[in-house]
Amino acid sequence: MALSLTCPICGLRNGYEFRFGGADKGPRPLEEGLTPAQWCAYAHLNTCVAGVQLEWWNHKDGCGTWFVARRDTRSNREVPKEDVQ
Amino acid sequence: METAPIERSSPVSFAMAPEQLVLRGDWPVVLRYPHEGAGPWLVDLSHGGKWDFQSAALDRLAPRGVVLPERPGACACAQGILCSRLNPTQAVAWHIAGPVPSPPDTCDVTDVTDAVALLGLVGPKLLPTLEKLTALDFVKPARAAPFILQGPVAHVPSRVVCFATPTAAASALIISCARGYARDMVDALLEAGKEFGLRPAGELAWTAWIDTIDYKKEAA
Amino acid sequence: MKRNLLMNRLEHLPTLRIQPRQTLTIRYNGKNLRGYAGDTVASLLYGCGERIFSRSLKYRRPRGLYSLDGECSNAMMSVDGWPNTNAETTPARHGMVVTPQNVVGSLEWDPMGWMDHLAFVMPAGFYYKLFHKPARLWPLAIKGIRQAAGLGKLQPEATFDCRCDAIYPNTDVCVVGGGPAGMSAALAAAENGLRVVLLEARPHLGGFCDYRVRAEKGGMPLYQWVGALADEVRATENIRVLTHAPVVGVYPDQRITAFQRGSAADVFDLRYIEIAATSVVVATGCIERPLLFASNDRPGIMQIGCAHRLLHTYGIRPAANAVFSVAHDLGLEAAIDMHDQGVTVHCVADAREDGQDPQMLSALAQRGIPHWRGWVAQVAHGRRQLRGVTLSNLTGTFKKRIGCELLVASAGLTPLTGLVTLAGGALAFDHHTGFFLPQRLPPAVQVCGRIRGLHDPSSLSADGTLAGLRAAADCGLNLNREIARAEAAGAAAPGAVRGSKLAMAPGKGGKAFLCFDEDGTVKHVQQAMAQGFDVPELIKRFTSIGTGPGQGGMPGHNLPLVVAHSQASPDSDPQPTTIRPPLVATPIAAYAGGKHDMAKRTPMHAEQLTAGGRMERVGEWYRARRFGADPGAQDEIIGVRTNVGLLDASTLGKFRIFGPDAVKALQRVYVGDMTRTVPFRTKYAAMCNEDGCVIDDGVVIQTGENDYYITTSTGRAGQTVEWFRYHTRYDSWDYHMVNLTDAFGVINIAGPNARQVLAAVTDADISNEAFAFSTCRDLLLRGDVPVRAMRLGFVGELSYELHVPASYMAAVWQMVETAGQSLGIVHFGLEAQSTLRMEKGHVILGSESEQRTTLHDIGLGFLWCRTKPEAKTVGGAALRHTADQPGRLKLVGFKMEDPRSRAPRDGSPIVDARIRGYVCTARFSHALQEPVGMALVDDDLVRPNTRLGIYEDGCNGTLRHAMVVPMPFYDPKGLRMRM
Amino acid sequence: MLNQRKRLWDAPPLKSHYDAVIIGGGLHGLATAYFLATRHDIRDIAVIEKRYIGYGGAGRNTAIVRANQRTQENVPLYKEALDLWPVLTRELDFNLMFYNCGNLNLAHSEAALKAMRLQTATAQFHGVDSQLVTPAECKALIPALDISDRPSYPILGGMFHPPGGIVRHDAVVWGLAKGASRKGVRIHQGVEVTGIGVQKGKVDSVETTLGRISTPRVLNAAGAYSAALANRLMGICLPISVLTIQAMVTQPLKPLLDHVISSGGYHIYANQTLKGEIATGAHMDRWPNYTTQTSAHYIKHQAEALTDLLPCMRGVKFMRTWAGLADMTPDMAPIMTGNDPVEGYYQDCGWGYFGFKSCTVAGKYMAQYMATGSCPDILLPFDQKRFEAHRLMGETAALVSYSADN
Repeated sequence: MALSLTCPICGLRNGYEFRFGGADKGPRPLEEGLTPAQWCAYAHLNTCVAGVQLEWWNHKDGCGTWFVARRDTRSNREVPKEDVQ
Repeated sequence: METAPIERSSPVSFAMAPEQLVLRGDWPVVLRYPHEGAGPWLVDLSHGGKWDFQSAALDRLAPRGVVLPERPGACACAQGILCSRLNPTQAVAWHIAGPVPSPPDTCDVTDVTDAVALLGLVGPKLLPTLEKLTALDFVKPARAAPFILQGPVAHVPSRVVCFATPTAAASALIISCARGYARDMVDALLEAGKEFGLRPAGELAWTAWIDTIDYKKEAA
Repeated sequence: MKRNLLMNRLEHLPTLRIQPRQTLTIRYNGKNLRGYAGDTVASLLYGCGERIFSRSLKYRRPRGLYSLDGECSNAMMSVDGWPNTNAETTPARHGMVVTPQNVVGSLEWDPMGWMDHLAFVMPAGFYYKLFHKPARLWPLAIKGIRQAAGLGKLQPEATFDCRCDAIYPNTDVCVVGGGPAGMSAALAAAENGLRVVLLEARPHLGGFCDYRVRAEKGGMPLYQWVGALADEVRATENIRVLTHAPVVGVYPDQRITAFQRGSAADVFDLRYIEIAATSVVVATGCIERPLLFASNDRPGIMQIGCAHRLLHTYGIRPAANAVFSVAHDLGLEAAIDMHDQGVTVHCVADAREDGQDPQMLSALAQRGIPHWRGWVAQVAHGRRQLRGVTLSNLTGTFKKRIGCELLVASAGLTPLTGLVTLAGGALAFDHHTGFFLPQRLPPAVQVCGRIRGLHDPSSLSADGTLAGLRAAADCGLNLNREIARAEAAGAAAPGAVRGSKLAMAPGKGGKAFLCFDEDGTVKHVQQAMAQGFDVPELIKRFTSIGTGPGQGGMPGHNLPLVVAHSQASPDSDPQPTTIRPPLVATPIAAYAGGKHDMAKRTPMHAEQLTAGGRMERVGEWYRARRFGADPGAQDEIIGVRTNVGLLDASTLGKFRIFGPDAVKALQRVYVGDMTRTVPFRTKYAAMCNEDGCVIDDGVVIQTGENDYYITTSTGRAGQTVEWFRYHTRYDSWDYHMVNLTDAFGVINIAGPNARQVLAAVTDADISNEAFAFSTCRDLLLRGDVPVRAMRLGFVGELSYELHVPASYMAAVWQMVETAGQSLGIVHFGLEAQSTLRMEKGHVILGSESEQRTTLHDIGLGFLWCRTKPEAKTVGGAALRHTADQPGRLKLVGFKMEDPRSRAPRDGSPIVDARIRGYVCTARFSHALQEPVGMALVDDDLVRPNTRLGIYEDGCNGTLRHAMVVPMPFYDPKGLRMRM
Repeated sequence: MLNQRKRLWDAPPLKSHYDAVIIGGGLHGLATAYFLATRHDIRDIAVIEKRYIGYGGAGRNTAIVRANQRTQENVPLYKEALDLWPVLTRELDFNLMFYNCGNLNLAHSEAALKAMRLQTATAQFHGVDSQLVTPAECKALIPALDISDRPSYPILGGMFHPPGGIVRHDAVVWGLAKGASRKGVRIHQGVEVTGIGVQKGKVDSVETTLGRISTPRVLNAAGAYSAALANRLMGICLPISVLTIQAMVTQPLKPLLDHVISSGGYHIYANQTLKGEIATGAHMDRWPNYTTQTSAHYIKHQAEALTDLLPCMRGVKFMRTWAGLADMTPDMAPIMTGNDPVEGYYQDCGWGYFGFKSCTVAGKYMAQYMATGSCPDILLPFDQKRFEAHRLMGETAALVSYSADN
């Protein structure tokens, strides 16, 4: 219970019901002409932000929805949209 | 070739011989067990038909005999079929009482009768029992009954439908989980409910309760 | 010291929590000792005259009762075999067996007691500077250290059977602490219709008023006043009271964990409690701050509450005569009560110069008890038992020695703020109270009562009410008016009490213990500081003060005070040390209690057990490894190769995927071209991750327009829908998936006689022409049971995979078994399957692949369609980059140079001067009558006839040799599965 | 001697120039400083620590050391790390309390046994002592183990690795600080690095909260914070996820466990410290964060797993739990690079939960790297370019669970 998340379908739940899906990096890049460095950036590199980030979560033990949450990595708390700088 | 009768079997079996049993279609259905006690009861409802509806235009889907609730989390009951809205594009329907219906007729339906175990809980002290297995909150935020919650029960991803006010002295719940977990789920429920007198019961214990609510109304 | 004080209990006190008419007996050190229902083990022992409860960790000093709330290890004993059980908080039960710990002789005469005289060689951090020179000494020293360290003894075979339980309540308001403030908060929230859970660590409500006879302002004795409050709380339907349930953890979003000790009347002995609340009220009150002076640890020295509760709660006069050295009005009150119950109180030294309650002072005067302002205990005398104390004024210039049996010593109070900091709140040092007070609170956490420095009963109830209302407001109620009224009431009540500033008694020499558990003294702190450890947190680590069984409970407040006191710049505020959960040491059985180990069983579980199946856990499922004793399952293998076998493959993942965009989704996650499916033909397909590593394989069958049935490996089934949705999350495609894994059981009938078996149960034409390899058909078995049948060749023989509705599975299994009986059909399990498929060169993911191998590396590159970049296939880019990359590990087949030798063990490295790869799977092949295997090797070793050196564990450098050979080993043209 | 009143390390003022600046007063930073000063005669070094030395992973790990890694790139490195404990104890004249009790790793599946065979043979091939043991031998090593088929995942065998054990982690921090300080290294606590100055592709300075320092070389050894720091100060993105990993200890007991035990199947390890506490912990929370929060879920899991294997542990009490941060890479192997993309910038990170057992050897070779400017052969495989070159290290065979993509 270090983390609680708000599922758009099920509401506030224990974070262990969810699976983390990475920071939101935007749509998949085109495969054609993707260089190894560009591929690596999409597949592996992280900014490791200490602050608020947009990220994907899946409510795996509940409704199964993938959704985007805003979370502060320094506190593990969700941040409402209006609070994001 | 010798032909033994072909019977379907439920994933749930209780460690006792039934007192009263009927064959419904290919399903042997236990109506009563000996020493059922005064409740609460655990009833196997796995033999009921179950259907999964998915469509981008779910609200325009009008499966025969099924009322699709609008909001995710809401349930509706008609002609013995309980339909629960899971999300904007998905609903599940379970036949929980009354005559066996014919399957809904739409290509967006999948028969999931055998995919899950369906366990009915009837009687008092259901919330104290579930409280030992799940952190799901059946009371807040307040919802109109019946409603469905999706989340872990005894660590197993489950769906729980709550009939009537969950705090009422006697109420009913249905828990569904993947069929493979049926045995461990039954064991976990019986152990949790032991202190409140939870015992296995036949289908009659379920129908006696469900008859007290309006589950038969016609689909609009 | 044979004193039978049993008859000396004060049986008629109104505050008693024991039942003087219900006696019980415990076995202690070979003696039977009698006590009463309601006694703790500690009160029972003390009541029977026991004074020494343990020997200390390092110096082996005798220790006695100190706080009665289990804040240190003084009273830790073995109770019914449970080591390190705190006698102060453990209810005595009839027949309990209690023994002291960490003692060689008896508690009175411990031959290790001489350790105390060696203290000079044990300064702070001494172990970092000892024993390592010469180096050969160290292993010997380790033995000695290990034997000397540790407290309780645990028998390796002990099982600790007890009734365990768990609950996960949801509530609106969770109030922690059942004293006056906590109860007032609970009532205020409950009156507003909210669900309230009230947790109390002690077995009964009432907090620090429970044992006090002093009258509150209305004239009612305090114990009656809180008793009435407790009755009201218990009568309130929406307050759930959980007593004997210390809170152990607090987590973000108002999540609280606690564990509860059950009585014989409960259904549990230990219960784990995990609460989700909307708001939390912390009303945990205070414990006492130990008074630091020389030999402040002697048996016979105890805190105010300890002495007071022994007297009023348990009816035990702690001693015939006593001296008090205190710094709070509670001490004066205890001295008065002690006197009134027949204890001679020689004097009360009070570290405060002023600020005492005048009523208390006159009560002392009336009784002729001298009250010395600005005096404090400086040295305790006596070894195994206190004999007297030297008191001095605060500057140490005047001294007086007084003989006494009991010294009630306390430097004041310290608030229990652990919950506040764990919840994310911050503390700041407050000069008025001398407390670390909650300064910044996290949302939806309220604090009230003594934790804020309040003391007066009217203040506590007003503050509790206010906190309860604020908590109710946290839950969304609009209570502005009520809150304003409660704030006004709080403001009118007496405020926070000024606290004693005393860090330690004057004088040098002797051992002034900050931490009894670790034998940590004031001197140790000074030594650590001299060596450069200047933050309390580091001093804690260097001296190990506050790291023992009682954690920071005792030294948590004093350590920062002593550090600040000893620092060069005395103006700096003391810094608190970190408090970590569990706030109270928690039996592992309590955490593990109520465990539900959930596993899945296939519809054929029971039937396979009957058939002799050896089941094991594979992921979430039980599966049969083999049927019989032979670990190589040769009979099963021969049965499949020469006749026909039956396998339960129900754990395969099975899904329906349909909708207008279904094929797009398939194109995204499968590396093959999924636009080229032919209805009811099985298409073998693989999924990769972004690295191009194969993560799953299975078949895809088009069953209708935009409608597909797919299978996945057992391990991936639970993640498949999630995986599809994840990789299409930006695309808003219209497709749907249904997990049918549990909906269908799967029977694999494999072997040259498989058709005969299937033909016996269906009327359908299943000839090779009508039902060819790589196709799929929906059949009726016995004209009734609908199954989906596929012809696949994983084990390399004619084979049917029947997907049967799970509820029909038992009937169908029976049918197939019966049909195969005359042929001698065999059951086969995972072991046989693995050997059979290996002979065919078929891979099992995770066995022939690893994280760094790509589809190309394991020879499945042909499954990848490189001409669909527009699908943005998961893993597509990596497959493109690695298609012809040199220097990778590749999968090869091998045979042993000596065909009569045994197969090398799985996992054995392949080496020359370096490691060049490893054996993935190798088995004796029945079909080839020699061992064969698959290995991942460097790509310069892949050519046939390359010699491989196999380095098995334990080979001492003697290699075994194998030759690379083409795969598959068995039926290379694949004729048998197409029969 | 014992009761010395001399500071273990000095606290001199910050200078405006150093020959080397090391960011992070953790084990890797202090070890690198120590080896630079003692082996390469570079003594004009500043170790810049934002909080106090040993605040991060150094003070939060459970101090297990071993050299039975999976790949030949790693085994020699960890072997040398093990060999360095007695050397450093002597050199530093500080008892690091290396308790060479050996490690027992349990297997609960055929796949795990196979993985252990590979690890055992790889160790033996490199001259590292490691043996496969039967369940009965496991029981002989740890009598408290339940080797029956009662546990959910019965014990099928194990791997015993005698050279491993535990070391007192705080002692290593303080010993290295003492040793480095005696050689002239300056340790600056409570100072934060806010920038790295680059001129013409070369590092020329470091900005701190106490001002600017000119220096030709800087090492980012900020542990779990190093990836964020690399991103903020250098604009470098690393393939790192920072996760919390929790650990806990029981109240002290008389000797019960004579060896470190671990189980991949149960995600636990346990060892008894010299003080008698049983330290246990294991897997990570799977979402990146910097909180070091503990969780109820985790301690409960730990209790369930522990008591399944060691039933007698039911009768013991947990008394403290805490969390640290682990910087995980996609292949569970570290990143050690230098002069890329900027000359004079060195990076030692991505150790995940292996940062303790490796600190001495990483410090030794990073010091060599920084002193000579060229990468020692033994560190070549740890270049971060391996990720975009599709050459994961193989230190883990299984897909890692913390990646969003598995």
